[in-house]
Amino acid sequence: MSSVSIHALNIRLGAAPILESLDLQVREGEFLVLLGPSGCGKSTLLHSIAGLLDVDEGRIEIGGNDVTWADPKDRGIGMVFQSYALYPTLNVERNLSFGLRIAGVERHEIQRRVQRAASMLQLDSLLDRKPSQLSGGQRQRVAIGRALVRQAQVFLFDEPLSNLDAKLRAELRRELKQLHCELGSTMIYVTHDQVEAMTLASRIAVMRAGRIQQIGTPSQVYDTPANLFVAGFLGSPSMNFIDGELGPRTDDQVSFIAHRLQVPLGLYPFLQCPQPGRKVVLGVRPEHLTLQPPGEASGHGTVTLVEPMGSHAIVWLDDHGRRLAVQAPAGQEPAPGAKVAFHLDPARVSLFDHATQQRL
Amino acid sequence: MSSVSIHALNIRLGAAPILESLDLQVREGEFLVLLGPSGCGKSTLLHSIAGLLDVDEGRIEIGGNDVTWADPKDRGIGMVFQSYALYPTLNVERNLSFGLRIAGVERHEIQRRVQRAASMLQLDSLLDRKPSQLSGGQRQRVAIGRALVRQAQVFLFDEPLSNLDAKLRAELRRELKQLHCELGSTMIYVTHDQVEAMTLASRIAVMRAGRIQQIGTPSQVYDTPANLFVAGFLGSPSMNFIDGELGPRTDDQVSFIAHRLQVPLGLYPFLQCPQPGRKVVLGVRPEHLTLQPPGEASGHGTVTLVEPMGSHAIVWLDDHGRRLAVQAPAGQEPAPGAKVAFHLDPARVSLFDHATQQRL
Amino acid sequence: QTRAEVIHWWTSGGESAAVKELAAAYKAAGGTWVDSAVAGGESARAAAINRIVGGNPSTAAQFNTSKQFHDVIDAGLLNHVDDVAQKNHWDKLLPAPILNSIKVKGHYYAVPVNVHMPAWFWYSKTAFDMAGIKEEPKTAEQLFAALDKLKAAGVVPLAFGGQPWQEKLTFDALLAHLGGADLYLKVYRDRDQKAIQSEAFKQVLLSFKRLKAYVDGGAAGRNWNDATSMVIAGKAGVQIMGDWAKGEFQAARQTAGKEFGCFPGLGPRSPYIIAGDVFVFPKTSDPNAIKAQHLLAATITAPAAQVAFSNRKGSIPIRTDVDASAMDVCAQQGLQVMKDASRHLPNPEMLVSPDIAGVLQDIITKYWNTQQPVDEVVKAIGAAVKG
Amino acid sequence: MSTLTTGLSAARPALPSRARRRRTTTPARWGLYAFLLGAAAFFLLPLYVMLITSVKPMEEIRLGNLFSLPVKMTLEPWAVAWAGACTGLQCEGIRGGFVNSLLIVVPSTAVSIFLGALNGYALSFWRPRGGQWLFGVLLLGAFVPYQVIMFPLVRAFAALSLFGTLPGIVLIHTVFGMPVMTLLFRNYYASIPAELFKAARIDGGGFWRIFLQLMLPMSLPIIVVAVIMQVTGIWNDFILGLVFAGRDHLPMTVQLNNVINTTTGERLYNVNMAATLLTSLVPLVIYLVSGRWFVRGIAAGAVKG
Amino acid sequence: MNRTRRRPVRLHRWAAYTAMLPMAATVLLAYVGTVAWSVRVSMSSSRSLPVDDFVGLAQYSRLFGSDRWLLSLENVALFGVLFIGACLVLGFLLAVCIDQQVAGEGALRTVFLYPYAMSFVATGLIWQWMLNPELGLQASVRSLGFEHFHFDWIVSQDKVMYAVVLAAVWQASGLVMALMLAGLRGIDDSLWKAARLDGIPTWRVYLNIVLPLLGPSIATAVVLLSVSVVKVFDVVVAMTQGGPGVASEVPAKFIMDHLFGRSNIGLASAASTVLLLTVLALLAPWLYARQRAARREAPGGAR
Ligand SMILES: Nc1ncnc2c1ncn2[C@@H]1O[C@H](COP(=O)(O)OP(=O)(O)OP(=O)(O)O)[C@@H](O)[C@H]1O
Ligand SMILES: Nc1ncnc2c1ncn2[C@@H]1O[C@H](COP(=O)(O)OP(=O)(O)OP(=O)(O)O)[C@@H](O)[C@H]1O
Ligand SMILES: [Mg+2]
Ligand SMILES: [Mg+2]
Repeated sequence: MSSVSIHALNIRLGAAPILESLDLQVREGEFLVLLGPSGCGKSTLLHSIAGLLDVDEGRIEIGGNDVTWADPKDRGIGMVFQSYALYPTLNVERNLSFGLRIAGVERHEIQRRVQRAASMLQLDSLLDRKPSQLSGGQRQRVAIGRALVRQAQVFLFDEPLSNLDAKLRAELRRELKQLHCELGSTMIYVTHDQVEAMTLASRIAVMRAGRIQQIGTPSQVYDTPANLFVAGFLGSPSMNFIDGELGPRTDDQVSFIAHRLQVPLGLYPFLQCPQPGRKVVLGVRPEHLTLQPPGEASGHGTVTLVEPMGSHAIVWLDDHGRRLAVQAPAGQEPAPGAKVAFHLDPARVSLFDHATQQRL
Repeated sequence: MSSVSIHALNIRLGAAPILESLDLQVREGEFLVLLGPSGCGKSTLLHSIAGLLDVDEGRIEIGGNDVTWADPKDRGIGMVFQSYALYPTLNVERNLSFGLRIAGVERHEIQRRVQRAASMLQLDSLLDRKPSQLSGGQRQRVAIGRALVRQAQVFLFDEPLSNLDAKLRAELRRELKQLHCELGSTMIYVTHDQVEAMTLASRIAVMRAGRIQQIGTPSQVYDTPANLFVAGFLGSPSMNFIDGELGPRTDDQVSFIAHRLQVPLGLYPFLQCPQPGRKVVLGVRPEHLTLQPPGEASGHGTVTLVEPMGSHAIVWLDDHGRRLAVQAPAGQEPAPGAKVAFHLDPARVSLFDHATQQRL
Repeated sequence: QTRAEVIHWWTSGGESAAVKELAAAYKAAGGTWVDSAVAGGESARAAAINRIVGGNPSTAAQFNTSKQFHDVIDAGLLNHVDDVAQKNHWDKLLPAPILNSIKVKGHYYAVPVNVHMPAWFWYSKTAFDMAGIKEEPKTAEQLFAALDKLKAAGVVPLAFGGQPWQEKLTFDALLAHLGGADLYLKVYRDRDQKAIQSEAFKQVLLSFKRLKAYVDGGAAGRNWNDATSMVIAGKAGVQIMGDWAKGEFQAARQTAGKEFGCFPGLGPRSPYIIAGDVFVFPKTSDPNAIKAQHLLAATITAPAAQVAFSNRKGSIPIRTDVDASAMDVCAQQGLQVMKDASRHLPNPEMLVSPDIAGVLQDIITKYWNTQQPVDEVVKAIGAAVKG
Repeated sequence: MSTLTTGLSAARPALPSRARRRRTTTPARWGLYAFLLGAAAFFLLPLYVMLITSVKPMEEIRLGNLFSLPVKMTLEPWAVAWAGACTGLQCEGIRGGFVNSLLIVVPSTAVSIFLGALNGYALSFWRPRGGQWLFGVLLLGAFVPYQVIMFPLVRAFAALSLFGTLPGIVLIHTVFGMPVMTLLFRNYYASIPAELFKAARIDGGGFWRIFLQLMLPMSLPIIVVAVIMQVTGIWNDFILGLVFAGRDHLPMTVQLNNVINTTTGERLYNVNMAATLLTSLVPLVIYLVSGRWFVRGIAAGAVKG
Repeated sequence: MNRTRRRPVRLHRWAAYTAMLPMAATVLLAYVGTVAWSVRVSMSSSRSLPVDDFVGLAQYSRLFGSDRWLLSLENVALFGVLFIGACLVLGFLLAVCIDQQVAGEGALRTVFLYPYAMSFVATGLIWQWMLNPELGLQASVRSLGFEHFHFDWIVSQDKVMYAVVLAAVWQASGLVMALMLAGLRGIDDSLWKAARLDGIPTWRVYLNIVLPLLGPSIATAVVLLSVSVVKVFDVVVAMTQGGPGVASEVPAKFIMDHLFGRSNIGLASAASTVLLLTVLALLAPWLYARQRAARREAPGGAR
């Protein structure tokens, strides 16, 4: 139940700067999801919060106390390592209980908590295996369990569910959310799974190359991405981007004009006054493109590829050299090669400056 | 370009049987995705195909030759290990090229292939790092690269993309598919990501506790799961299951009857003649439930939770103690607590015997 | 209570038996002998000195009759036994070389235990018979002639162990027997450069090197007793070695005069090199310990103990006024020689410091084993004795 | 050499057992065994000479037929070596020091290995400031012949009243064993994934906990090596035991030395060999049983990637 | 520069500092103190016992005026190179071979290790006998009919060091084997799997992957062997007593001779000081490089 705040954090590994004057405020009891491309510094950030890396510059506070140089064990942290880091000579039960024994927790309390974590993680039958006798996903679960049995102030999860099957992942997601509510701990959670990010996060922070690009609620980040990078990073398949420019103001509204495409922007909440003629990029998510009868069409394209996803399908269109992904309900996909019309929902687009890549 | 076939494979680790008389035929050039819960034996299966594990009983053939006891290097296999197994003392470039050097591939051919793999995996700038200086995702990419530079007959991928961000994952998915088309190699691919499974697979095999439950094309497996386990395992959130029984035959059609719910099964392709009164389980996926105006409703429920997923939302309903997940388009979700009606698409349901759990 | 802890290096079977005689004599005199045996002179001396330094000295400790313990005397770490020496008239009793070693600035700091003569000639009667050698050589010429005959007969003429100390011992034997006592003393005692540069000395060096021709190819590094075994087996003719070699012959059940012969030098006037062992008495003010030290000094030098000890040890007593009848032929011969003080010759270690002795040993061993010209050796020896 | 290298290519530790059985007939495997047996022959030749010498009577030894089997075999040298050979006034063989040797070797080995492991652990994982320098100096100290610095040590031990006591000899072995033990463990810990240490820090593990509960169990193979080294070194030590142990604790090697080392006394080679072989039995037993602790993959499953 | 700010001393390191106290005490008292004492002695005229006069560098000039000392240094250099090289190669090969799940592993390991357990006083004699041309291998082989078989290293001025190396390697390579074996056993099995899949011949894996991974073990072995090189004494004394002549003299024997037999601890201390300085000159750059490498690999002192 502690806030975590990071001020102007700099970390270098070897010669390379990994985190550069990074600022981050995580509120008490918040569930912050960290997103970012592989190698952007997420694990590094978690390690520095945990006190496992020496900070080059900057300050880290947990619960209002400066812990920049405090001992990891004094920070009240539970952590799941991306590489698990299980104790190879201890069996699963011991791996889970190691921290508790150290903390001198009562014997039956230890047993209770280990039991609980084990059953939640479906490890009950594996308690006396050594890590080397477990499958990848089982190891990962032990790593999670080791963090969960601790009643820490702050939990750091580094891709904790990445090697689990979807079903188990969904269950654990729910359990984690529940646990979060129960304990009220602050959680910082790295994941690459969009569903996890969207369902778990109070806020999402998107990182890129050691810097935070945007931080906000899931819907803020998803619906109104702060820049092209964030827009492109979230969502699968990624947002469609269309280069074009702002047209002249007509009827008190500007439009987006591109080759064979015009989108009225009357409903678009500009952050600054739109300058006609400015080069911009329009972004629209596949689910905001719909395949429609030609009457209401925003444009036309040829179907190049259909990817069925079970619950829906992704239809890839070629609109005169522009590649667009459209989400279609399962069972209503056109066949590849078909010429189709599509409709673009003008209320759900994002606009970015072509030069600065920032949201307009 | 070799088929892989496995006959009555038995493998035990320690005392426990891990694979039990497992049969599997993978056709030449096929892209087989292996799905299954954590710890079900997927990695074990791959290791035994690669010849890294001692077979207790059974036979493994690759390209028609019995390789049960052949040396791994003679099987023409490329593999991505779940635990990466990078060579810690070699830098990335060497990790990628080591096998080729040994095979005596020409110097500039090596360079070409390494270049290609590195740029595909976005590792170009990391070529002279040691594995210990890489992030988790970067390591995983090196592991993929090491397999890809080999032009193997059979590729075995053990959760190769699990630690990558969604965007990179989507790109690599596409690249892998392309590579598969180019090389025509047989691929066996373990993943927990449903999108990967659906988009990549020629066929999907679902495993459970060392046995194969169903094998078929993605849509077969997704739409007509062979048993309750498969039905529940695929899809996220999982299929809704409703206990009930078959009603008496009326109008030459039977219906499914449950508490406050009746579904006509006129269109259901029964595998065997339905016996009225039989206890069955009806399965319906969230995307085949729609929130509708009360007129056409199949049932009613109270919204307990709404999970926005970006492109859509999952609405959890409570229908008199039955928990149902419904997929709703983003932006059209009802508020928690609201009473809503839902419609169930009778053409898309699955029926399972309550006792045997097999599809009817 | 006179309890004496004695550090010594007499650990082999015969030596043990000899020590037992001392212990018995000591016990008979009312003392208790506490035995601290440490094999190897260097180890034993190191242990003794470390015990002294550590403040926990033994009652007595063995050294060689030489200058080895003079540093310890200088450091004031030894008790003297003047009382015993005066009472027993050591000055009259003991041979001069021994006295010179144990008496420093008028005080007696050690008690001699025995006399060893390091330069005896041992020969195999079978080998001599085979080579047709009728009698023991009396001159250098006869010696080399005998060696030649042995060689012709197909045996190894000289049984030799190629270890530095054996090489040095052989050289000293030649210096004493071929060069004579005078030259020997001039070189070692007076460090007389003229003597060292003299033709006589050079001849000794050359004769020494001449011996190499009579040595077999496996000599390098050989232990002295392995060389003795060659004589015992009749594979070799002669060995130049100390009187301790007798023990080997005895162990092989050979008797002097029957299977093997011994002679202490060439000719009836040959010098007799005196070496041997002493006990020193580490400093202590504990009156009991001092009493024990005195008692030890007195018992050890008593004639009966001397004979008993030497019979076991293979050495001869430090005094000649003893009953020699129980001794073997070689020992009797030695004791006889000892009676003539003019034939006494101190061993080199009594004349030069251990340090210089070591350097000389290095020079000799190098000379023996390499093609070094004799002039260089002369020069090196000259430089070495200067210190 | 080429047979060797190909010999290796077929065989691997992790080979499936049945596959291995099928491959035992390959020429490569033969090459492997040929090399091992050749090496074993080289190593065993001196032992063979020792053994046959130890059962020959001295007369036969004097004949100098080094490799020939004894004509008249006798076990007496062994009996003499154990219980009859003279080691000074007593002629009770080498058995006298056996208990003393055990009393010295057990605590000395335990303490020196414990401290070495502790130092290595602290240096590898905690890196206290100045630790590397201290270690450098310590390492340098390993090169000092201890005989040279014996005097001040003797004085210091005397001042501490440790000279000539059992704790004294344990301490001196610990002191002289420390450089190598520390080095051994420090370098071993360098190959243990640092993440494990980090995880333990997060779990609240302090210095000692992590050391005792995680690192020591993971150090098994190197502890075996350390035990081999220390047991051998301390068991065979002679000069330190002689100087520091005191009359009442003289180890077996002092007796052994008294049996086999002599300047002007006769040498009973057969007894010497028997005594040497007898003395080395304890280390040999350690070597033989240590194998099961040379465990494979002790850190397996700890980290991914 | 962002590194200039000193890190605050962290409380948690106290345990580490406390644990290092025995080591610090040992270093300061048992090593630094005594070595300083012996350096002091090397500048005195001490003979059997230390005295505290001051003779400057006289002992050193005598030392370097001594043929035997200079020869010792040459010998030990040759010995060191051959001995360390041979032990590493043989030890590594033995470890690798033993690690192939061979039958009788325990017995073989003991066979390779047993020389290490034997006091060299006796085994040196055996080697002396075996290498003796009149008695040992040469004689035996000749008696089998190979009249011209020649193996007389031990009595040859030029080759005696090789004989010493032979016996020393016989004694020490078992320990290197044990060290390497411990290292080999720690290597993750998945590496082997990957390599087998890649079709990499086992010897290449050993050469390119395992060998670098054994770096720390090899470093340990090298230091251990170096220590025994610098201190080599028993082997020489037991086998050759420094001979023939002074052909196999080594520094440690020079030191022991002067320490005990020749009662010149001043010169002995000077010799050991020179040895120590030589070792320092060889060791320091290596330690420094390692430390820098360590700093680079674990940036910011990851903990
Ligand atoms: N050495 C072993 N001894 C006993 N059981 C083992 C051993 N190694 C693995 N297992 C068990 O074998 C089963 C299959 O493991 P495998 O690694 O094949 O699972 P998996 O399907 O790959 O799982 P995941 O998705 O978690 O990677 C697991 O239940 C695991 O606990
Ligand atoms: N020892 C090192 N020396 C130099 N660079 C390093 C070192 N360790 C990591 N890096 C780099 O630091 C960057 C950040 O690594 P980090 O592990 O924090 O990434 P990440 O965001 O967790 O990525 P992933 O999602 O792949 O786990 C990476 O680009 C990595 O290459
Ligand atoms: Mg990471
Ligand atoms: Mg797996």
